[in-house]
Amino acid sequence: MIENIKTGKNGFIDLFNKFRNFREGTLILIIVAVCVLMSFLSPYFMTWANWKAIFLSFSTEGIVVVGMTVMLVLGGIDLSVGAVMCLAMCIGGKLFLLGVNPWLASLIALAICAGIGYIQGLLVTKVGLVHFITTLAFMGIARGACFVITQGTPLSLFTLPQSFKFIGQGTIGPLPFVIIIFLVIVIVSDYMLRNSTVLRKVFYSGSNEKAAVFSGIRVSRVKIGVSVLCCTLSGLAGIIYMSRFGASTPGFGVGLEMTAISAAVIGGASLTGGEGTVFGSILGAALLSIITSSLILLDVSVYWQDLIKGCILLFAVSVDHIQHMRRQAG
Amino acid sequence: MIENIKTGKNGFIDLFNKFRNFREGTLILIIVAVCVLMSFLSPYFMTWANWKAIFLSFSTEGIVVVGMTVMLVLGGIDLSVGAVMCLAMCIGGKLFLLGVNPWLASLIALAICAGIGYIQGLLVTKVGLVHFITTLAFMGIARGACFVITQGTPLSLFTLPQSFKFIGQGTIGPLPFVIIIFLVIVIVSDYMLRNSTVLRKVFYSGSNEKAAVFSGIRVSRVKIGVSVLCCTLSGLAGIIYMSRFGASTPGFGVGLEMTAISAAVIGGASLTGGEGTVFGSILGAALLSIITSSLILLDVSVYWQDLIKGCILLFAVSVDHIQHMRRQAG
Amino acid sequence: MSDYALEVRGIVKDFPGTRALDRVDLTLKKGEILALVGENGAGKSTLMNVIDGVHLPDEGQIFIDGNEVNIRNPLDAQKYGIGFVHQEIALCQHVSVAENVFMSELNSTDRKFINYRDLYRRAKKALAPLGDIDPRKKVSELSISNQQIVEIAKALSLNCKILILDEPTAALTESETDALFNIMEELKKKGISMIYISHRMAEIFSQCDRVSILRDGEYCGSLNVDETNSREVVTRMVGREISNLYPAKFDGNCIEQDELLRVEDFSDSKRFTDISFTLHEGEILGLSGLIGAGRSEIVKAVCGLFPKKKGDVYFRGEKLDIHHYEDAINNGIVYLSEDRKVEGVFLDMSIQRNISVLDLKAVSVNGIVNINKEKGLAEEYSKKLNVKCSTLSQNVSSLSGGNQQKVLISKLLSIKPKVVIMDEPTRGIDVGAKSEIHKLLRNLTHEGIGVIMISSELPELIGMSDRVLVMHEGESCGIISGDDINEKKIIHMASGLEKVGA
Amino acid sequence: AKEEAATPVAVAADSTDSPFVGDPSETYYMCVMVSGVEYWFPVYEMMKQAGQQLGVKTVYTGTPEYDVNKQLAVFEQILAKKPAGILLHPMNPDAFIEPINRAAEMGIPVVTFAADSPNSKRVSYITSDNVREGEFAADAIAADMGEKGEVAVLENPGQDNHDLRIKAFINRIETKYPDMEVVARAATNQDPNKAYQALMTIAQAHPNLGGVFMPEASSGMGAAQAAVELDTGIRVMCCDINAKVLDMIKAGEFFGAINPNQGTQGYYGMLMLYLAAHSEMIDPMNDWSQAGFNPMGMPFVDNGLAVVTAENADFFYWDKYLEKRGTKGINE
Ligand SMILES: Nc1ncnc2c1ncn2[C@@H]1O[C@H](COP(=O)(O)OP(=O)(O)OP(=O)(O)O)[C@@H](O)[C@H]1O
Ligand SMILES: Nc1ncnc2c1ncn2[C@@H]1O[C@H](COP(=O)(O)OP(=O)(O)OP(=O)(O)O)[C@@H](O)[C@H]1O
Ligand SMILES: [Mg+2]
Ligand SMILES: [Mg+2]
Repeated sequence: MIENIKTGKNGFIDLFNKFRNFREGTLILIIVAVCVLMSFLSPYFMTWANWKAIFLSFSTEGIVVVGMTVMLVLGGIDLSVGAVMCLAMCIGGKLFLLGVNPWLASLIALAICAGIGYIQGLLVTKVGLVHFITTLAFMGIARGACFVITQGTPLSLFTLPQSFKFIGQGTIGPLPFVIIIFLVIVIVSDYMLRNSTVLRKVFYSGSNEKAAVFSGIRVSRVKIGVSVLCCTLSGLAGIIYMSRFGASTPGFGVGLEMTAISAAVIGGASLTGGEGTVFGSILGAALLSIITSSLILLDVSVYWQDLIKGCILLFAVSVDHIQHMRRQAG
Repeated sequence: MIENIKTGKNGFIDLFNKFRNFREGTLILIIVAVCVLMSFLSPYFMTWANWKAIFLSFSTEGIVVVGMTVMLVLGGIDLSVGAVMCLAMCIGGKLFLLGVNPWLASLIALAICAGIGYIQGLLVTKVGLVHFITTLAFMGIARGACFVITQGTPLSLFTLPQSFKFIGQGTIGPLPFVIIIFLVIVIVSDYMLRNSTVLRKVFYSGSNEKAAVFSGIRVSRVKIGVSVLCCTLSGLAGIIYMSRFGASTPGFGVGLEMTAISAAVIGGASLTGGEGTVFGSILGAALLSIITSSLILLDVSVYWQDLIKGCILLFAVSVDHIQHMRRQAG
Repeated sequence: MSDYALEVRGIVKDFPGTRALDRVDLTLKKGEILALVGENGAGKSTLMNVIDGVHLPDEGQIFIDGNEVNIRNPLDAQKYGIGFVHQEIALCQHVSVAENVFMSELNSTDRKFINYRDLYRRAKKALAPLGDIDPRKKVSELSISNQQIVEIAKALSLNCKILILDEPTAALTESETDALFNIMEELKKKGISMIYISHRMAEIFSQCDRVSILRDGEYCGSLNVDETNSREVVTRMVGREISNLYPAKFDGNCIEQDELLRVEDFSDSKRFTDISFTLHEGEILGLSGLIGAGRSEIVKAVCGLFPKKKGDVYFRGEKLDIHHYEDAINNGIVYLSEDRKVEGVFLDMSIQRNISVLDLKAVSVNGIVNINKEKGLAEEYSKKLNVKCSTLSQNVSSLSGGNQQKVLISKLLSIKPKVVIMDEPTRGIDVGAKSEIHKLLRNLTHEGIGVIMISSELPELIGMSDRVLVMHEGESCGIISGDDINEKKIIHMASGLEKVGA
Repeated sequence: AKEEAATPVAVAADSTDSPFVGDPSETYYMCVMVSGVEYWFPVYEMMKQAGQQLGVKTVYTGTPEYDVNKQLAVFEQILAKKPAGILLHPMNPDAFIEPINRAAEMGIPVVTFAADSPNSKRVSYITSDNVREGEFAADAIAADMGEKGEVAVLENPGQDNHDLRIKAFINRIETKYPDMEVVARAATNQDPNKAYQALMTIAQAHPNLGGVFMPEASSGMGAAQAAVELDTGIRVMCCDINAKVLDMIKAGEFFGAINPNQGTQGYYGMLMLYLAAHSEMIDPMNDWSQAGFNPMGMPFVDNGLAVVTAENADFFYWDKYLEKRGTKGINE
């Protein structure tokens, strides 16, 4: 236990100096702090099983968070992620039950999601609607479609082939395959969002749309592209869930949009566009998951959980923000 | 029936010319159009009873929408309205069961809501957190408090005195008292938001904070004031529900924030601040309610309702937006 | 009771990376117009922001009528009778012109409700001397020049004792500028003291009594206008001699050069009709006209930034179909907007990202932006226009107005364009840098590049252009060259009284 | 449990300490979603009692959200604590197959209640028959309406047991009562206000609506309020109960409710968990030892249900019940 403290403390200080002047630094420190604290409060917290549970609980949603982050950087917002995710799940499941090969079914589902994104993009760029309303409407449309497809009752995909179930349930060594997919997507997209020429245009468009136009950036294309990306990633998450749960539940993913947006905003994304990193958003998602499961691990009375969670969240973001301001001041 | 068409048509044309160049005009026309259509499709639609139902269904939420509108004009957002509304309901109910006079109990509940608004305001202005995160945290805190207070089971306030029940259930002449409260609040607040020197500052701060500061406006005060207003109105709605349903349900008003924001945005409010009118937002709320009850009235399958609702919404806002652009162009 | 309306002593203001103000003293006599000059980034705006309570100084004192005052925010400043026309237009775009003009008053009034009819009436009156603007209009519907007028009227509405004007004429046309000067005369007669910031020496010597000079955040003395000349002032503020001569024009007849760009009968619905002109290699073509002549619109249309009904563009004789600005850029045609803040800079992004944006491919290696390349590019051009900044990774929002303009010009030149179209290129740029840019433009033409220049500053236009296309209400009044290029003729044509070679 | 299982007789013979007294270190978890909802409380109350009687520890846990994902995470965390057994309400049947099976392999028995995961290796499933609940409601309303007239339903589409109840109700009306018709269906998703609006509207389209049924109590409150204001004698009936519903039932403003007798779910659930965890106690005449399944073979238990009316309403108040029992509910 004593050693535990030591390593904890040391690691803490090291990290602190290391991350002082780097946007996500504080968030990481906060998460580390929570973990250190928890490892004292509960012997189960630092177990591999627990961490696997935590990771599993946000890895698939994490894929949605990635899409949402790009959307927020653009200065848009996507309220339809949860519904679109569920739609992919339902279309894929339904097609499979109709005898379509599950892989093909999934591709079709993804294509449809991409299509939805494309239509959203057109409505935003050509008609000129705001993202909020457009995606709000599609939230209803997609969700409705789920109920129509499933007739309101979950489709049981018990007969899914093992090969397909592997996506959601398989493990490579100790690691669940889901987590691997998640990590790959996060690392790639984080790098791309920071460095790729194409995604850089998202920052310009989000920072000052008019100036972007006056710099020869085809903002409409960028917008359409981001909508497609966001919806496709949501669809992918849906497919993964379908494989993991072996079921298509029409009510699945309700409220996911809020979770995703919150994660991104906690991670430093701005609702007015131009700011945000995938890494930060994922840290935000992680923080939320860790808090939730910590409270459960401590057997905190269910009545108090929401309340305490809210307070911790408030504390965390305040610290992060104040640190951020300090950094900027120099 | 034939006459029905005539008056319908005429009214339509008259309105059309009348409202051509006035922001809420198109929205009104759309609503009228829906109503005309419905009056053909269902003989029950144009009945007083049905309209009473529709009004009742959105009048109390409408009070929350008012607060949300002001918040959006300021360029902020309040995700805690639903939870705060529920909190007022629970605090009021609990105090009453503890023997406090219901009127006093309500006042205390309102005071607490105002207090929450004040704290939110401080966090936004002094610490510098964004509204989104602050109110998100309070959404959890307030909701948690509801569960702690009620221990998770709805409080039955069956013994509320008639005088108090009157707020939510009484009628004056043919009009339910709720609707009267609602209309008063809407008319007053709409007028104030357009003309009062105090509330105009909300527009200035929301449109260009820098310009407002340069003009000597104490933006922090404005922000705090708006947060207090928004939370207090939510609280008021909670008290009204408490009186109407004679119960305090800890899970009440979940997702209300989205409904309120949607209504406001449909009504022309902008998430980036500086734009929006109470009247428009209420029209937005009305449109949503009318669509919902129309679909029920037409016995549309529950599975199709969301889908159709989404499409209608999309169509409506597109028409509205295109008209709006036309107006600005010419 | 001192005879100074305003006095500041030892003001120090530090920003991360820069000391903007270093123990600055400044005195403003009652009823005088004091010119404040200095290079871009010298600290003029910062000093004014300190006086107005927008920034709090790190050290130093402020005296008004001899008494030390503590100004913590603009509201305090107002109470002390200070009015401020900001360099960067700061208006509420969604709100009516009238409310913008009287915002401060509406803020401090005890009246519960706004009487709009009265407000509009008074706004109309307040705006009348400066220009004809409908007080009911939303600010977002106004052109920048009109927005600048609103900004000025707003400050005047305070009927203050001390009025600060930070480059008010940068976005104004001749006529509007004159209107402003008349008003300043009036105010002066009323004993109101003014601080007037400008980079235009002519204005300073015609309007001001004294001139105080800032260099690199340090105060280096004041001169009485009638005891000095622009040469001395400029030398003091730049620290070296500046030849305010314009570079030599194209020798010989540029029309004989190969045609670079040909625009044939461009028309849109209302802003311009049947405009045709050709631009030759090595030529600087001036575009002149009164505000609203549609100069910006026509060149925007050429670049695919403004819708057109009909008209063709030929580059080196072959037809281009330009649907997006992207197409124009790919053909080496670039445009500098007149609206720096809205159509120009990405305020919350770094300098180097602002410069590299036009052609990201150039700084990318197979789809990934190469930070070093990007930095290199930015360094090269920010040096060329010597942008005053602490690092290239600082946000453009932290640059002075003029330096932001320089960043934009760097951005244009960074892609080695063939046709450069500049709308008010030297707006807000100091004398030294201005002549630098003039030389730069001329040097570009020596490399066979063609330049189209729009400027509301006639002397500049006349000094630089080989030929001038004069427009009146969207129609061309012909092209003049050689000795025809003079104020009288241009103004004559611009007001639609004369057409040439039509 | 293996080597003990080898000598079951010995255990039985040693009567000084009965096998029905467990080890205080044994912990049994109850795992639900939307854990703040009162439906679970009576379940846990009885689970706790059974646990105390058996001398073992019980813990109430779950996720506040309505989210499979989160509930799965909670389940995993419970497993991490190596409990003696888990009483589970799986939000989604198939999502829990793999985790439940894993628990089985770890020797942790799982009993499902109120909702099942049929394809998993859970040792047993206890519930009140959702279908019967729907049919009971149909019969009760029909009887009171003289087996003729119009009725409506308010749904919470997407939640399994709720959908079952609705389907059963509609089916019963259509098959058993030719003179009755389900004239309207609306989704109210457990929102009293939506239910209020829905019934108000339905009542316009169907002026002589005789009754309305909904599968949960939240909508019940709203619908009943609407019925009261409409005052056209609409019979409001729902499944599950809460204080407000009970008060209205007593006041005759609410036709009736079906209560799925949760308490027994908890009690028998706990007993079955205990037996499954101490399977050495049981040695039925079958191939369990060879096939390796748990000899505590009780695949399905129907714990019955109760129809709540003005007469018996008083017995269903949670707070009075707690008072009577003098416990701290789920907080212990
Ligand atoms: N917010 C800020 N953060 C960091 N540096 C700043 C900030 N504002 C101004 N500066 C720096 O302070 C110095 C003075 O800026 P200022 O705007 O006062 O110059 P100026 O004299 O007004 O120039 P111009 O004539 O171009 O307007 C500049 O070097 C600028 O980069
Ligand atoms: N965003 C706008 N909305 C409405 N009118 C505009 C807008 N921008 C410019 N105008 C008007 O269009 C006309 C042409 O615009 P502009 O003033 O830019 O012409 P210009 O000849 O380029 O003059 P300037 O010297 O200002 O560039 C003017 O009457 C101007 O007021
Ligand atoms: Mg300046
Ligand atoms: Mg122009």
